[in-house]
Amino acid sequence: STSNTSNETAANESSSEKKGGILKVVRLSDATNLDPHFITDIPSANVLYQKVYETLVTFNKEMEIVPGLAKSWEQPDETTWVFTLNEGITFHDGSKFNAEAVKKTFERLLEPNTGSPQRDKLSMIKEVNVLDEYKVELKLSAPYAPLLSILASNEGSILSPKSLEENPDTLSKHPVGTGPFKFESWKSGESITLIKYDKYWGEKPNIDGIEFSVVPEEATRLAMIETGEAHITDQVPVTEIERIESSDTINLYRTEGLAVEYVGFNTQKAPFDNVKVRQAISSAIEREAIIKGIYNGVGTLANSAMSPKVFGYSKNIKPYEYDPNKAKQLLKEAGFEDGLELTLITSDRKERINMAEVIQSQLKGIGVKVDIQVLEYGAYIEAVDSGEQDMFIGGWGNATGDGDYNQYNLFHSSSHGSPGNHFFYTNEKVDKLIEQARKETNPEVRKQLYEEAMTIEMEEAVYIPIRNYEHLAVYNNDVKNFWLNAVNYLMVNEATIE
Amino acid sequence: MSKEVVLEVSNLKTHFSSKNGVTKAVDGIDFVLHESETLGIVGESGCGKSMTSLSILRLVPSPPGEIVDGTISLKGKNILQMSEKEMRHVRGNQISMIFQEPMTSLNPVIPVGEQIAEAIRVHQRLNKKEAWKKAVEMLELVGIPSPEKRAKQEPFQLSGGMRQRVMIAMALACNPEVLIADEPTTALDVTIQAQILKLMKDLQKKLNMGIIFITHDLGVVAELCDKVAVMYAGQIVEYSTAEQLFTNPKHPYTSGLMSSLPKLHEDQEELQTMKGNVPSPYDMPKGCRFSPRCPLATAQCHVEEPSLNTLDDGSQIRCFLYSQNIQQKGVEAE
Amino acid sequence: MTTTLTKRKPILEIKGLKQYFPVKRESLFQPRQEVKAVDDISFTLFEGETLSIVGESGCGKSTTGRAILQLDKPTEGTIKYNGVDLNSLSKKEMRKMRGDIQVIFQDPFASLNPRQTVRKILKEAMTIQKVVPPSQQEKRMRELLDYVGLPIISLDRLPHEFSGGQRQRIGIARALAVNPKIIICDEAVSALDVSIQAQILNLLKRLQKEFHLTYLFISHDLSVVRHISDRVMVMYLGKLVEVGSKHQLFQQPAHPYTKALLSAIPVADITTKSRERIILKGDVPSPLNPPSGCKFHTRCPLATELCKAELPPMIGNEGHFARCHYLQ
Amino acid sequence: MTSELKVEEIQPALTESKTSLFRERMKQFWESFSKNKAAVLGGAIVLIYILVAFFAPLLASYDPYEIDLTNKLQPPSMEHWMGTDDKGRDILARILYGSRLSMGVGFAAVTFGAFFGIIMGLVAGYYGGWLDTIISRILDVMLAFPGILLALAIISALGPSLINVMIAVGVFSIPLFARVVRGSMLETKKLEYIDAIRSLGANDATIIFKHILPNILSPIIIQGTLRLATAILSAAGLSFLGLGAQPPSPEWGTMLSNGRDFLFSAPYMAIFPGLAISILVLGFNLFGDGLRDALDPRLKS
Amino acid sequence: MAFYIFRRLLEVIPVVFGVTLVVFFIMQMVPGDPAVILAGEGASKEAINLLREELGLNRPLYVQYGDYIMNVFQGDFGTSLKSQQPVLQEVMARLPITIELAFYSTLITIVLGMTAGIISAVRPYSATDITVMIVALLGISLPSFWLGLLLMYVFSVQLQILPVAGWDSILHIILPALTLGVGGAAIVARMTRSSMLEVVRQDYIRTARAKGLKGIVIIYKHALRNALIPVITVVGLQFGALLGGTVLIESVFAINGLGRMIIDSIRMRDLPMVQGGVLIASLVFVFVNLFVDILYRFFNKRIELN
Ligand SMILES: Nc1ncnc2c1ncn2[C@@H]1O[C@H](COP(=O)(O)OP(=O)(O)OP(=O)(O)O)[C@@H](O)[C@H]1O
Ligand SMILES: Nc1ncnc2c1ncn2[C@@H]1O[C@H](COP(=O)(O)OP(=O)(O)OP(=O)(O)O)[C@@H](O)[C@H]1O
Ligand SMILES: [Mg+2]
Ligand SMILES: [Mg+2]
Ligand code: NI
Repeated sequence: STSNTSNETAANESSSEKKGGILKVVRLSDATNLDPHFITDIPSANVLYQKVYETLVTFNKEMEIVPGLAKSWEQPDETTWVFTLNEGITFHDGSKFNAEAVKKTFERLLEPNTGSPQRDKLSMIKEVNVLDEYKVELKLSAPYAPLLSILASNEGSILSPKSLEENPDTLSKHPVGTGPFKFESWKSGESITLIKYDKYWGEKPNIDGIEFSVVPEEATRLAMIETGEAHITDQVPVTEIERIESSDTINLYRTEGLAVEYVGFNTQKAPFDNVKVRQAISSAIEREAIIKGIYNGVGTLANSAMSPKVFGYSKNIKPYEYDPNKAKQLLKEAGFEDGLELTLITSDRKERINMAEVIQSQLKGIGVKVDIQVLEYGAYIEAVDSGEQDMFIGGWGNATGDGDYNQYNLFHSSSHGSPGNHFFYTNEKVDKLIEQARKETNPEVRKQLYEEAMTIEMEEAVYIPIRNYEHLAVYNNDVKNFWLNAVNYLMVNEATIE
Repeated sequence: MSKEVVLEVSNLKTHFSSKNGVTKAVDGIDFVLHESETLGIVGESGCGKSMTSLSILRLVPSPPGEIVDGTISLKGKNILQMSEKEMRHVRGNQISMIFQEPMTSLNPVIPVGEQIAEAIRVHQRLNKKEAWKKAVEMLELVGIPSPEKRAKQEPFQLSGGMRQRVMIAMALACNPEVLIADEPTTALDVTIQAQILKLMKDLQKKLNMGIIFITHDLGVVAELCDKVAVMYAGQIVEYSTAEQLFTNPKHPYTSGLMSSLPKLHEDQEELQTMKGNVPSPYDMPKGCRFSPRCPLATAQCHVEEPSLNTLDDGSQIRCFLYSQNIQQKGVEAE
Repeated sequence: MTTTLTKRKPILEIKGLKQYFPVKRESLFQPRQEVKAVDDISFTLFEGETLSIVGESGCGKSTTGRAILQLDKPTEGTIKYNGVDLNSLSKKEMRKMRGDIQVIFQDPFASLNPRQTVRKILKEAMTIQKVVPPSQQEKRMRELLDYVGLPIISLDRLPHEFSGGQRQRIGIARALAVNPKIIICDEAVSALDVSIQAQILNLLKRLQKEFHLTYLFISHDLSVVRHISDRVMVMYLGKLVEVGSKHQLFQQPAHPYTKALLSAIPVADITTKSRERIILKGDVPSPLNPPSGCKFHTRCPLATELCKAELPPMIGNEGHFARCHYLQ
Repeated sequence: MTSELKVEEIQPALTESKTSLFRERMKQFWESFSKNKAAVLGGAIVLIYILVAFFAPLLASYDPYEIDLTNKLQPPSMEHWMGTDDKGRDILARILYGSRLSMGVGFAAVTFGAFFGIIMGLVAGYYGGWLDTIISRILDVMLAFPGILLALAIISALGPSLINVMIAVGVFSIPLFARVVRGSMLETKKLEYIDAIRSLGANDATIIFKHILPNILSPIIIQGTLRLATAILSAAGLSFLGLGAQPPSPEWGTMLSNGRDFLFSAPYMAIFPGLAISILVLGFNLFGDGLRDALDPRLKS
Repeated sequence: MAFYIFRRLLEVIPVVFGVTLVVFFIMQMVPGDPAVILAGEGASKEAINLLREELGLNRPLYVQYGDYIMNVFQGDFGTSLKSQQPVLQEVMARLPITIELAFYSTLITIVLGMTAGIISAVRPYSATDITVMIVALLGISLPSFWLGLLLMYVFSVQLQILPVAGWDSILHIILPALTLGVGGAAIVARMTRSSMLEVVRQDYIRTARAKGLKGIVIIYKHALRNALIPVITVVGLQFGALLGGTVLIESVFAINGLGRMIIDSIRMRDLPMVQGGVLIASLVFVFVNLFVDILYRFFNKRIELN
């Protein structure tokens, strides 16, 4: 059948109000951990986000921040945020949701001994104060514009104070939140089941529960949707979209994501310390061919390292045009008249390997010989973190939807290596712009600052933007009214099963 | 003799073909076997004794071996024309065989008792238990101590002699009409040998079994056999009753054999031997095959091949020395 | 007689040789069972003599031979070759030693590598023990074949192309190829027809004289044994029961078992068909469960209670010993 | 005892007959081999593959590396006999070029694995006792060891290269050969002719390699010829670790697994490399069988 | 025998040492830091260091290994770095599934492989033989995931008579077991055939014929048992390999087995999980091979144990 455009819920709105049923979701990987403070991967977060756990504020389909557990919020000064909470909410274990719960949650996250890998993201919070039962105040060490977007993300989940007190260790396998579904069971490596929480404070979901099952093989997942053994699967091979779109029994759901893919240069390593070389390579890659030929039209041509859905995006950034002659010219200027040999590393994701092959073939056109080195995930990470790479294919997922999480990690000089700056890019001006944007409260000014930073990055040809992600899901005719948010979280509050 | 003929072999030829030419392992053999009769076959090693017996059971390895001519009739029925199914009924039941090589002829991984019981079960309507019991009895019969225990052992756990007795037990288990024993007692000590020979004689009496006894132990032949065929290079050179053979060996080869025997009651520094060697199967001498080694050979012997002639006393000899008294009688001399 | 024996130089001394084989137990709780294939035998082989071992099948003759060859490690006992304990030799020394002690196996079918031609078999034997320089090997091979009475053309044939007796001769040729000092002939001529047997026996005798070979000759064929041996050893159920010179043994057998053996010899003489025989009664006992006392008592015509109770010692003189309570 | 005994005159044509006899044996071998139609067919297949590997550049009419995304996933046609892959490359050309890589990896890995595996199996089976224990347990560990981990270890120790992929795949094969050899050895060493050669004083190496090994060749040949297929396939499995042939190398195993996404939409992407492997393995099996039969004296004539 | 088994079981101890030591050092050698991988995208160096400390990864290697091995001998296999769950629990959740799958696959391997091998051996070089052989060879050069997907497409998607994936009922077992079984069957068939061809030339087969046994009895009772040693070996290898897990088929049929667990853990550099998985897999191998050795002895008493 035909595909939905982004931001539309799947299928028709006039849901025939069929209630009940367990929604069966099949996906590539199992969760690794169910404690939001320790989760670093989407498959884990997807189980919990707005299903088991809720956040003070949240995103709507347009990626705008809207109230969640907090009714409203205000910012008395640049470093103080006060949230007024909804009343009458209980956690799945019966404990009460109130300011104390919020305080306990954040204090646990911020306590260094907890060892949360997410602590950094909220480390600007200096203290959490309970103003009254339903009012909580966050004191920041410095102005920090992206705060709300982080609070709206999985890291901002509010955990049951009872669990936190009694046995915080069990949270990793038995989450307790306030969401519409409560955790039922987890068969490691196999499936996770959630069931409807009857005392949910908000609009109760139509379905009785969700079962997330692990089915690593793409073809198998599709077959399960086709035969009705499952309802929804998220990761879908791009090579199959025509077949899915022309099928009567299964449907394709597509939505624009927050992530981007790019080819990065190690700006500190010869010959890429020479901006001309980077520009030459940038001009020699025909990006449209990759989107069409490799991605089968899934995703859009990226113009920067930031996707259009992220706050701070600007369409004014203009990547290098495909111009092999100019590329050759630039190479010549850089002193590589006789060509150049370099290594392109990529992780073992199929599409990226394919992309590498196409890039290799395109660069051959300007006399650059590329050796492709496919690395297993762990080895890839180590390679790009260490700065030994020449050129790599990378991507940046952006779970908060804010430009800071993009620009700061990717391009700030303090982020070299593991935090995300695998280009080992250093530019004081860019650093300053990013820092400024972090503190700026006026959204329009922030956008301006990001645009400026991105323009410099593009001029210096730090990377070649390739593709803005598009998330795909395949579902069968039985399921209606679910949606995928831009992070690729499955949203099922209104979903129905026939 | 008025006894019935059970097995008649005529003009049997079994040849092996190979790159180097054709080995005529069995080259025109005739004999008859009556019930309750024991026919001894003696002869040089390699002269075709085993192949003759294998031919009778149609077990000549093929290729390269092949029965190229002749008839073998079991009670009037030509074995060579039987179907494989009929043949199965003959094997082990009507004709059974004790193979020469006890180590390799027993299945190395099956308990010996089972190997006997199995033969019993194919031909007799007995259940597993009964067959096993019978197998143990048979082992006891051939003089194997603790037969129940031994029955459960595998061939490698038995001594050479025991293995041979297992073969014997197996062959006798179904009370065959014809028993072909290919050097059955070579590995046995004389007391056991005596026991086995007695057993065979007793069974023969009871079942009227015809026995073909292949051996080179002339002592055993003297003790057991009624008739004897002496073979040389694929052919029978002398065929007579045991008495005639031992009292009056006629063919020079036969007398050579007799004189080669070590004597039990006198010391000899050296045993008498025949000069020369068995001829190569690929390179048979012209004329009489024994002529190169024959002390009495004449010029005729070296060019002309003698035929098997029946003498007055009923014995048949393949030698020109006796061709003067050729008698155009049938093979049957009695 | 005594004098000649003492003068001779012992070449192989076997002391207290035992070889037990474990037998599968039916259940875990059953006591451990063993076949006492060879149960404490001692004897000496003198240089240049032929010592025969006779005895009923399964009494441990081959096992004795295999133990001397160190093919199976004996359970107990020492074997000294020229005064050297074979057990004390290093692997390398043992390998060299093996050239001196050769064997002709009972079963010619199993003892030849099916993939080797006669030429390879002989050549290998010569090469391993380095007895003949390569240039002489071809000549030597032809010689050997001639000794054992096989045509030269056999050289390039494979074992399966021969008859039983012919294979046995290949085995003999192989043993001779390395110029051994001692040859253990385990039924070496049993599979041969009489004319070849005579040739081989003559050959063995001739070789013995010329090269001062020593034979341990295992056979059932008492006429052959009588012909070839200097001394004869009789075994019964893993034990020695009588040993003596050929004449002593054949003319004045002391042990009832030896007597029975001698009387059972088939004779190639039609006239003696109705000869007086000692027919043994009773079951052949099992080495798994050997009788108490004298092992022969279950079948012995002379047995008494004493025999059941006590193992008789080896007694006798002038090199003629027997293990019986009632020696005349 | 050489000279004393009278022997007839030694034939003069002695040495000559020796060489001619060797020739005779070879001829016999060839005759029994060539009589086996299947074996000859197998030999021919293998030969053709080797020739293809040799002359790939002459045979291929397209560049196996030339990406043409506009021309992707063309079904087989007169132009592209085996169609084009998902990047528009001619599959036939890739298979032709890939023969060098895949066969090279396959052979080298199997040879490596067989060499060490056979030796380990022979030693373990022949000597038994603690040597067997140690070797067998090492083999257990090797078998249980995840291939990926082993491969990762090899790259991190030796770095990524084609040779190391052969070593990696070869190492996986060692226990397979070793266990088969050990099993057969346990059986064969108990045969009497081994005793016979032992009592001649042959050293262990002679016994093992000359007398036992030829008699247990047939399971080795089978394991080897079949292992070739799995070796080619597992080499592909390692390329994503950065080990071995990196894209865009036209390695058969990799082509085959890339075809997996197009199992239904473009089956030819996988069928042809799959067939290339199958036929090669078939050829080797037939050849191996023929070889074994020709080497077996009991089957002569 | 009992003693022999006991002694073999004792050998497990050095195997445990060996396996853990090798796994441990390989995992150290392999690029990719568990802390970095676990910390996820964008983690700061401090966060990574903190995590490393939390996981005990910054202790000296010998301390890490020593602690680990001490704990193993006390039955504690550690906790997963990734999920913080006890390793033993994770492994044991998957082991029964893996064993079940391996068992059924091996059954299919034996039945298919030996039957095909025997059919081939009875008439060597006949049309049947050649057909069987070609099918077997296609079987072995056809990657298992392919066969799996093909079977799934036919039986689950088109015919809809079997479930696509999962592991709830015997119906779920059929396709994966078949897929794995067929691959192994090829090699078993070839081994059986060649081994049988050797055996049918032996003298004792002649003896069996001389007894008047039927061809089929000769084949199954007399020939097969003697031909079994190399066949048992490869079946044992096959079974063992399946017990170590078969990532591809586990993925295709979404079976939560040991193989996938080990691979996933390797990718996450989750050392305790890898250790646990590999350790259990090797122990299982030790048992399988012990069993194979006992089988050798069962089928051929001449083979001495130890
Ligand atoms: N498979 C074979 N290929 C070629 N020739 C063979 C084969 N089997 C036997 N022969 C030949 O057939 C002839 C007769 O062999 P056979 O086994 O009948 O001898 P035999 O009389 O039983 O000797 P023995 O007393 O030594 O057992 C021999 O010359 C032998 O070489
Ligand atoms: N490997 C073995 N395992 C168990 N028992 C064995 C083994 N080898 C021999 N025996 C037993 O040892 C005893 C002696 O066997 P041996 O082969 O020495 O007898 P032998 O005197 O040579 O007999 P024969 O004259 O029949 O060859 C027999 O009872 C036999 O069953
Ligand atoms: Mg014979
Ligand atoms: Mg013996
Ligand atoms: Ni990083």
